[in-house]
Amino acid sequence: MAELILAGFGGQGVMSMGQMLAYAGMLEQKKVSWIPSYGPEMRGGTANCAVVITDEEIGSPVVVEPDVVVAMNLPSMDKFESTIKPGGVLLYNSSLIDRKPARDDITVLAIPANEVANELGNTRVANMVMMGALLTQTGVVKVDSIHKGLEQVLPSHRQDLLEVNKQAMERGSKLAAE
Amino acid sequence: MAELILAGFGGQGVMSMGQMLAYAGMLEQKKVSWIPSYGPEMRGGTANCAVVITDEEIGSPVVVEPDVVVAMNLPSMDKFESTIKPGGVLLYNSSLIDRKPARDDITVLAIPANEVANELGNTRVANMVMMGALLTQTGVVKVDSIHKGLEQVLPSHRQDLLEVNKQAMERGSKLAAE
Amino acid sequence: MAKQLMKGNEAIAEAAIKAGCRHFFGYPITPQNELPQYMSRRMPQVDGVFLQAESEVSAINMVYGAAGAGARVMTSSSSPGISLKQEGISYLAGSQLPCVIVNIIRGGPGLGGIQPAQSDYFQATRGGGHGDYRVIVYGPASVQEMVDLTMEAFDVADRYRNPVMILGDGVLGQMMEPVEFHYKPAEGLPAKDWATTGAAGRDPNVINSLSLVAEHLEEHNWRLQDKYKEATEKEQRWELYNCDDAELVLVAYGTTSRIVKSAVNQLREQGIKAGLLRPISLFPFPEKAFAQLPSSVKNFLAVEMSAGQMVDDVRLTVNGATPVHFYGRTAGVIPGPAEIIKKAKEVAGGEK
Amino acid sequence: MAKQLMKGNEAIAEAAIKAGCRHFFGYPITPQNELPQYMSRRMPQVDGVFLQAESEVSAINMVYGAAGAGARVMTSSSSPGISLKQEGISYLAGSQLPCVIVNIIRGGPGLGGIQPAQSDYFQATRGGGHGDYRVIVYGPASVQEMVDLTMEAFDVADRYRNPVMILGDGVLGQMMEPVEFHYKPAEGLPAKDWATTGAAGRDPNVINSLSLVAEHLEEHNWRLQDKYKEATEKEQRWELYNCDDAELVLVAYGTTSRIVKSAVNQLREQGIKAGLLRPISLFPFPEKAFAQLPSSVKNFLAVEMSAGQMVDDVRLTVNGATPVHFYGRTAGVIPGPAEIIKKAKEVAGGEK
Amino acid sequence: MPKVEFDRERCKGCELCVPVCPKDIVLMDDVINQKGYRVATVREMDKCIGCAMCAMMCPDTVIKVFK
Amino acid sequence: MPKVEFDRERCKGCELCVPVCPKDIVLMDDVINQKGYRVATVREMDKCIGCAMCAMMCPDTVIKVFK
Amino acid sequence: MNVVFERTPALSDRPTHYCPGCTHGIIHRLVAEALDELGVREKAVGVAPVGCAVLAYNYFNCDVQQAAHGRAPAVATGIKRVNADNVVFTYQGDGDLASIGCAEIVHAAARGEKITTIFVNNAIYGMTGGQMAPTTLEGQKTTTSPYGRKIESTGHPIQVSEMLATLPGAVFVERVSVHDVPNIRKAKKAIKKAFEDQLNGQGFGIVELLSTCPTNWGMAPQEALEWLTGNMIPYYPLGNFRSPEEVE
Amino acid sequence: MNVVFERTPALSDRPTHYCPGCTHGIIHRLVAEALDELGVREKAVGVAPVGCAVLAYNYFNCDVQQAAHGRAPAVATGIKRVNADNVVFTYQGDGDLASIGCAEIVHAAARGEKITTIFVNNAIYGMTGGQMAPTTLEGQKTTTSPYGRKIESTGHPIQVSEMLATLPGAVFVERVSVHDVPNIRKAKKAIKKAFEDQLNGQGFGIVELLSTCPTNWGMAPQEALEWLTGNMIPYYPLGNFRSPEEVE
Ligand SMILES: Cc1ncc(C[n+]2csc(CCOP(=O)(O)OP(=O)(O)O)c2C)c(N)n1
Ligand SMILES: Cc1ncc(C[n+]2csc(CCOP(=O)(O)OP(=O)(O)O)c2C)c(N)n1
Ligand code: SF4
Ligand code: SF4
Ligand code: SF4
Ligand code: SF4
Ligand code: SF4
Ligand code: SF4
Ligand SMILES: [Mg+2]
Ligand SMILES: [Mg+2]
Repeated sequence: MAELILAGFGGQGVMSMGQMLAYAGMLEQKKVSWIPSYGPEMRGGTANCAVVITDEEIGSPVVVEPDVVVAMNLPSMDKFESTIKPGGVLLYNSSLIDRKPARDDITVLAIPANEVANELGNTRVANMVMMGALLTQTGVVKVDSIHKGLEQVLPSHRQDLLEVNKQAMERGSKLAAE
Repeated sequence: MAELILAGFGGQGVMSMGQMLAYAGMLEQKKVSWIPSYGPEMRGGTANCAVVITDEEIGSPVVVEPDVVVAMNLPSMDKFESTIKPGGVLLYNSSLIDRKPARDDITVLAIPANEVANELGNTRVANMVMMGALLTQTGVVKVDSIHKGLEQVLPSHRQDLLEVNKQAMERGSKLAAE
Repeated sequence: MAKQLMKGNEAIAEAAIKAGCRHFFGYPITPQNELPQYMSRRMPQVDGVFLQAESEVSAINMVYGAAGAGARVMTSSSSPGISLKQEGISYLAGSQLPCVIVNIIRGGPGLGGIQPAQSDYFQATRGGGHGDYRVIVYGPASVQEMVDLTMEAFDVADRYRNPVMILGDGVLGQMMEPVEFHYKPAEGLPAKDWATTGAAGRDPNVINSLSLVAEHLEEHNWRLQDKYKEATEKEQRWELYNCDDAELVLVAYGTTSRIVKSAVNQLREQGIKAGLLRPISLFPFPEKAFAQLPSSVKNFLAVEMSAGQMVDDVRLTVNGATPVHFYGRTAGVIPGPAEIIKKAKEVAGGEK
Repeated sequence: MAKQLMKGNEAIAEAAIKAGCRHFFGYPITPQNELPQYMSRRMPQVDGVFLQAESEVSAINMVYGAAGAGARVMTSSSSPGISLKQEGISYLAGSQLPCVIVNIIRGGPGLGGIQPAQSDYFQATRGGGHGDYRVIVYGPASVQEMVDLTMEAFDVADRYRNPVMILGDGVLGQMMEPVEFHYKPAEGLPAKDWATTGAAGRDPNVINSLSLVAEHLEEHNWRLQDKYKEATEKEQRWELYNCDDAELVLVAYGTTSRIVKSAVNQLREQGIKAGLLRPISLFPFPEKAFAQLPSSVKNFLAVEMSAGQMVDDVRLTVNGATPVHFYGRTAGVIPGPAEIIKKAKEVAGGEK
Repeated sequence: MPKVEFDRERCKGCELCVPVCPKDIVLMDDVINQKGYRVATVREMDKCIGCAMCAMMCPDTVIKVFK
Repeated sequence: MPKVEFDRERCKGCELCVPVCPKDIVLMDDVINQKGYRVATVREMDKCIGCAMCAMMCPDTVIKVFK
Repeated sequence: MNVVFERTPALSDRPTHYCPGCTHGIIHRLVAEALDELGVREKAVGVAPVGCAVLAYNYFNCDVQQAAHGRAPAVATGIKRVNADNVVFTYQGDGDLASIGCAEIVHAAARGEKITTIFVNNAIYGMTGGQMAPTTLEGQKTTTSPYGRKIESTGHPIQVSEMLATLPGAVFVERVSVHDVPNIRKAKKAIKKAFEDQLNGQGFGIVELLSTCPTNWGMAPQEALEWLTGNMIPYYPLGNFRSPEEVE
Repeated sequence: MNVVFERTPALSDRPTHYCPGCTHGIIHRLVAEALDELGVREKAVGVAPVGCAVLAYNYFNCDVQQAAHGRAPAVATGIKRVNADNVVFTYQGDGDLASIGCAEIVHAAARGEKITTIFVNNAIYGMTGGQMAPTTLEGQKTTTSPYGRKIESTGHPIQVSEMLATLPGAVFVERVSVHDVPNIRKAKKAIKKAFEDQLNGQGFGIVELLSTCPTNWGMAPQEALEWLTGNMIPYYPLGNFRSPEEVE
């Protein structure tokens, strides 16, 4: 069972990142759930969602103690770092976050997602850089399933974006493997 | 305990007749209740009310099996004749009702209320003619109490009607005593 | 003061005025029209405000505004109109505003009819609106009690900062009985220092039921629940009649209880040890009354002018310790003593 | 058909369309907005009608008109909006019109908050509107179940000529889960020969809830009650989980039941014989499920996202035979497994 | 010859048909119908021109007009 | 000399104050405040005429104007 | 001999429950005649209000839905959106339409909902016993304005037709009266025109009919007609406020 | 050096929750300034709507009641009828006022209720995520008119000021905009005038303010102002529709 929280500014693509993970999990015949936070915090310009991917039936889709947190910006890391299960994983976007996480009972990965994305010529794929790192670090779903999901999710007139998305994932994956 | 139903066309004064009875009962320290029928039948142009006057606490103010029925017109007699308790009393306005009541287990009084009222020069006191007859027949409240009530109820600029009302009651009383 | 002969609807109105109510917002509906009509005549005489709102929805929100401004305020309606007020009532409860709401129930559902009924019991006692709130509900059984409970309702509303409902029916609203008015203002009522009267020389007051943070809203909700517990402790009202040695206790409120009382008398004459437990407060339901009953009680019989609503509260209170039976008429039909007696005998007989 | 990942709100909308619903009338309110928004996109594609009404009051009355005209029709809202619909729902029930109403509950009372809650249980199951009527209520616990029950709701509505309500909450509305759509039209549904489609070659049809003669209205009311009895006989739905040898049965529905299931698993791991009874139909309440429980059950624990509402139905069903306990969070706070386990242990421990 | 027919049991005695008749022939009868209303009628039917003014005015479709 | 003061932590970086300045001296800073917004500022303060157009336009009462 | 006037088939032969001389009866007849003359009785679906006309379903010989108080336009919308071929009309009093149902009528008009509204303005709540309506005239005594309607505290009576005519979706708006035969004829024409516009898919149509309530005005029927002429018409001027021809 | 512009006391110093560039903030300030300039902050009671301005009670430094969606005019009526000395105003969005609260605003205006309504027309439901409002323009895409608003099925946008101006009780009706400084000044003047009329006991006053919703329009704030100018003003012409001077 994996319980993830993905968080960032609105527009950083954390919501769709979560949906892709859930979709991939579904393709792998797992039980999955995705839920956005829709409280007043949304107004602050931050957004987050929780994803559960597991073999058993899913209890609460609302994740309180995540196994994995992806933090795309500082407020997100501030908010969720302390909630991670001991032994869990924190991936953070070191392009926008300059402070180091304080926890020492979790695995921490700093991914310069925006920089990498910019290198690829498309800031919007920063989330896919994170995705690549996440998959490599946690193996929560297969890279292939995400690819299939991408093909499904991208509207036909946007299929040209497939390639850059895949590249972004690869770069992220490498960073995580380092 | 006396349970009465007073019924007639709208405008024949059965509602205020009932209220006067209740008021008089109250003056005599009895428990009293008055309730109008307010159902769709009102639309038909007929109106009726139920009055309970008793020494005990009053259960339902709605009277199903009256001791006394005053019927000021034919539809009212048609409707209520059959509901009277055996041994009860039916007073009917023989000025407007030409059929005879069918029941033989009750006391029946035919009072030509309109004729008498017309003789007194005021059709509107037909109800008080009935009232006089009712009191004499049943003694449910004292004539005096009704007088007091009348004084209270008549607006100051109508106190001149007191006399004709009293006369009407007397005439009704005499008819009942005959 | 001498007794007056008054219609229930008018008596409520006069009682409200005697209790200091100077603001009434309503909308016509049978069988409670005499209430707003009386208010429209009387309010100008006492420098009060009678306003016919454009709808029941508007009326209850005018009540909200006036209550928030610190006034003693009333609205009245009948079943369909009360349904329309549900959002507003939930807001009033949520914002902790005191007011008195009168429901002179008529037969339902839908447009139904205009004859007396008790079929809004669930709506009144469980909150027909959304959220975890309760309204304090009184079910008077005579015109005098309508007067007394209306007066009390204003005090209780102010004490708990919560809406209080007077639940009547067409019979109670339309009937005349002798009444007296004796209002003695309650003591120790909290000052309305929360009212929006203008922030002169103080911080602004806010009337509000919103709280976007669930934890804060929950705290607020538990505070409301505490009030309901306190009311359950302190505000139960009931009458016991002929219960001292009763084997069969009939439970009934309002108009029905009067008929049941007649039935109990007749049952006693026929040698059946019947009694009446008459809830006067419907929320809080008078559980304490049940605790006072003798051990001789073998059966309960709830009698209602509805298809079985209050009986749930009887069952919840008795909790299986004694059989609870039900007899009801609905949609505006008033049960007569005879049918109640018949049912009571069945119940009592069934136990032998 | 392949599985799709869908939000609960959208899944309900698609399920409705699959079940032949071509008319939707609604009004925006969080947290159910995805439902009307989905409808606004999809309805034009299937030659259906999406219409945003000027208010919830208007929406429910548009539903009335469309249902009366014979259409499969839906509306959705969340707590305050559902309160506004109460008069309309009472009319629908009174006029025996089928329709499906969705309430994605949020914290109350009043404006409250937008987080998930279950505090409209009383309103849904007892009728927040006036009169002796009931609405059939389903409480799904997953997106798939929202789909399945929505489809079933249309059939059940048509069969009983009664409104059916889907009771969800913000979690169920907002979450995505994989779903499949399999709608097989129910057989033997009565023809809608009562619908107002124009009196061509037949006597006029009238849709109506009014009956000025109490006796007629009562007859109508008993007919309604008969339908509710039939539904109580036939439409109870529930799930039993780990109940075969349970000593402690937790009772929970909807979102709460999922968390309780996790708690039950953990309790079992800790050696406590816990089970879950999950009502799926909330009205009729699944009394039959309780009859199936083993005699090993020593305690019930109702868990709700409300201050204690469904627990009344548990108490009414159990009727004192076994102790019934309660644990609730309210106003949008979702209970976690840990607190439920703690309470469960208290309850179980208290018995030793 | 034009004429009018009154469905007496429907008549509510409102008298609205009376003043509208251009021939002034509609009047209230002394007869009271079963509902208790004095009913409208026409005495001098031969004067009727079948203009249907009375019928147009009647709220209760009491009047049928022939020509 | 006229001048303006920006309450930076209130600024939401909406840029509405920028085009309204008759002196064209309001611009967006590179600095991001704690809420994550690029904030507005004035560089050539000496050009400010204290007309308060910027302040009038600001939805968030970020700007105080002195003259 | 030919029948030149008799009850039209769209009007059932049930005697109405209306008070003697109440002009609701005339208006019913005009609506029914319009339906028959257009040959649409079998396509017609009426929506009855809550008000004295609540039992209209007994009198119109076509399909009818009885709506909640004030909500007839919403109900009619539901019906029309299901079966666009139906000729859908609401029949509403002034309390029903202008007071509690204000939002529903404004929005049905704003949407240009293809329905026809028969609006019976008798300046009072008839059914509930003569309370003040939004259309009650200044100084008029009712059971909830016992001292006469005061502008200061309750405002001016609402001129519904004038207000709705500001909405482009309301393609036909006309105020008529039924206090005498010539006006009854005009009223009929307006009603028929409104239905025709519906049949042509033009938009929302409303005919406001000034009507009497002898019972609650406390007047004899004929007297009531005179009061209408002398008091209502001056404040509620008769005439067409909008018609599709003008809109186009 | 003198302060020539700063936050007025009637506006609290809490940062608002509004999106960047949302003109709700400007309108708040104008209302607060008007209250202060008239010296009535301590007599003022605001009524907050349900809509993005739901938290207005946090921003106005005066007593405030938060009302149910659309019911602010009724709530304000309740307040004003209790304390006639209070200066009572509602602050409402277009969904709140023109849709669900249509009956309440029409009747408050018709009664000539002595309150002031600040009506923020941004042609959309901001708070709930950009659904269609009664004031959404033809063709405008919203989350519930994904193919653009269609006149045929949803009617023409409602011109609220024009409609309310038909009611004599509405003594002050003006439409203004806040898309630039000159218009902001005019808007302020209108708001102040409306309050003055209330203080003079004249009747009901409403100021309709065209406003932006950059978030749900999917535009940058400046772009949104331009869209407002180019699209809203042509359909919602600015100007005074009624003022007491003219009425007298
Ligand atoms: C929700 C609701 N509120 C109030 C009523 C009571 N009511 C019935 S008819 C009516 C007013 C009728 O007046 P109007 O619409 O003018 O029709 P009229 O009787 O004058 O023809 C009212 C208020 C109701 N049935 N339902
Ligand atoms: C009874 C009810 N219905 C619906 C809602 C949901 N709701 C909240 S705000 C809103 C619309 C707000 O739009 P508008 O009034 O235009 O204000 P804006 O946010 O655009 O300023 C709605 C429908 C609610 N809270 N209560
Ligand atoms: S048809 Fe004409 S002439 Fe004949 S009675 Fe009637 S109104 Fe008079
Ligand atoms: S108008 Fe009709 S109801 Fe009236 S008196 Fe003439 S015939 Fe009779
Ligand atoms: S006060 Fe005027 S000149 Fe100075 S910065 Fe602001 S807009 Fe520019
Ligand atoms: S207008 Fe105000 S909030 Fe916007 S950028 Fe300028 S100072 Fe900042
Ligand atoms: S009460 Fe008035 S409107 Fe109603 S039927 Fe009688 S006269 Fe007509
Ligand atoms: S959603 Fe729109 S109206 Fe609401 S605060 Fe944001 S920009 Fe303003
Ligand atoms: Mg009327
Ligand atoms: Mg808006």
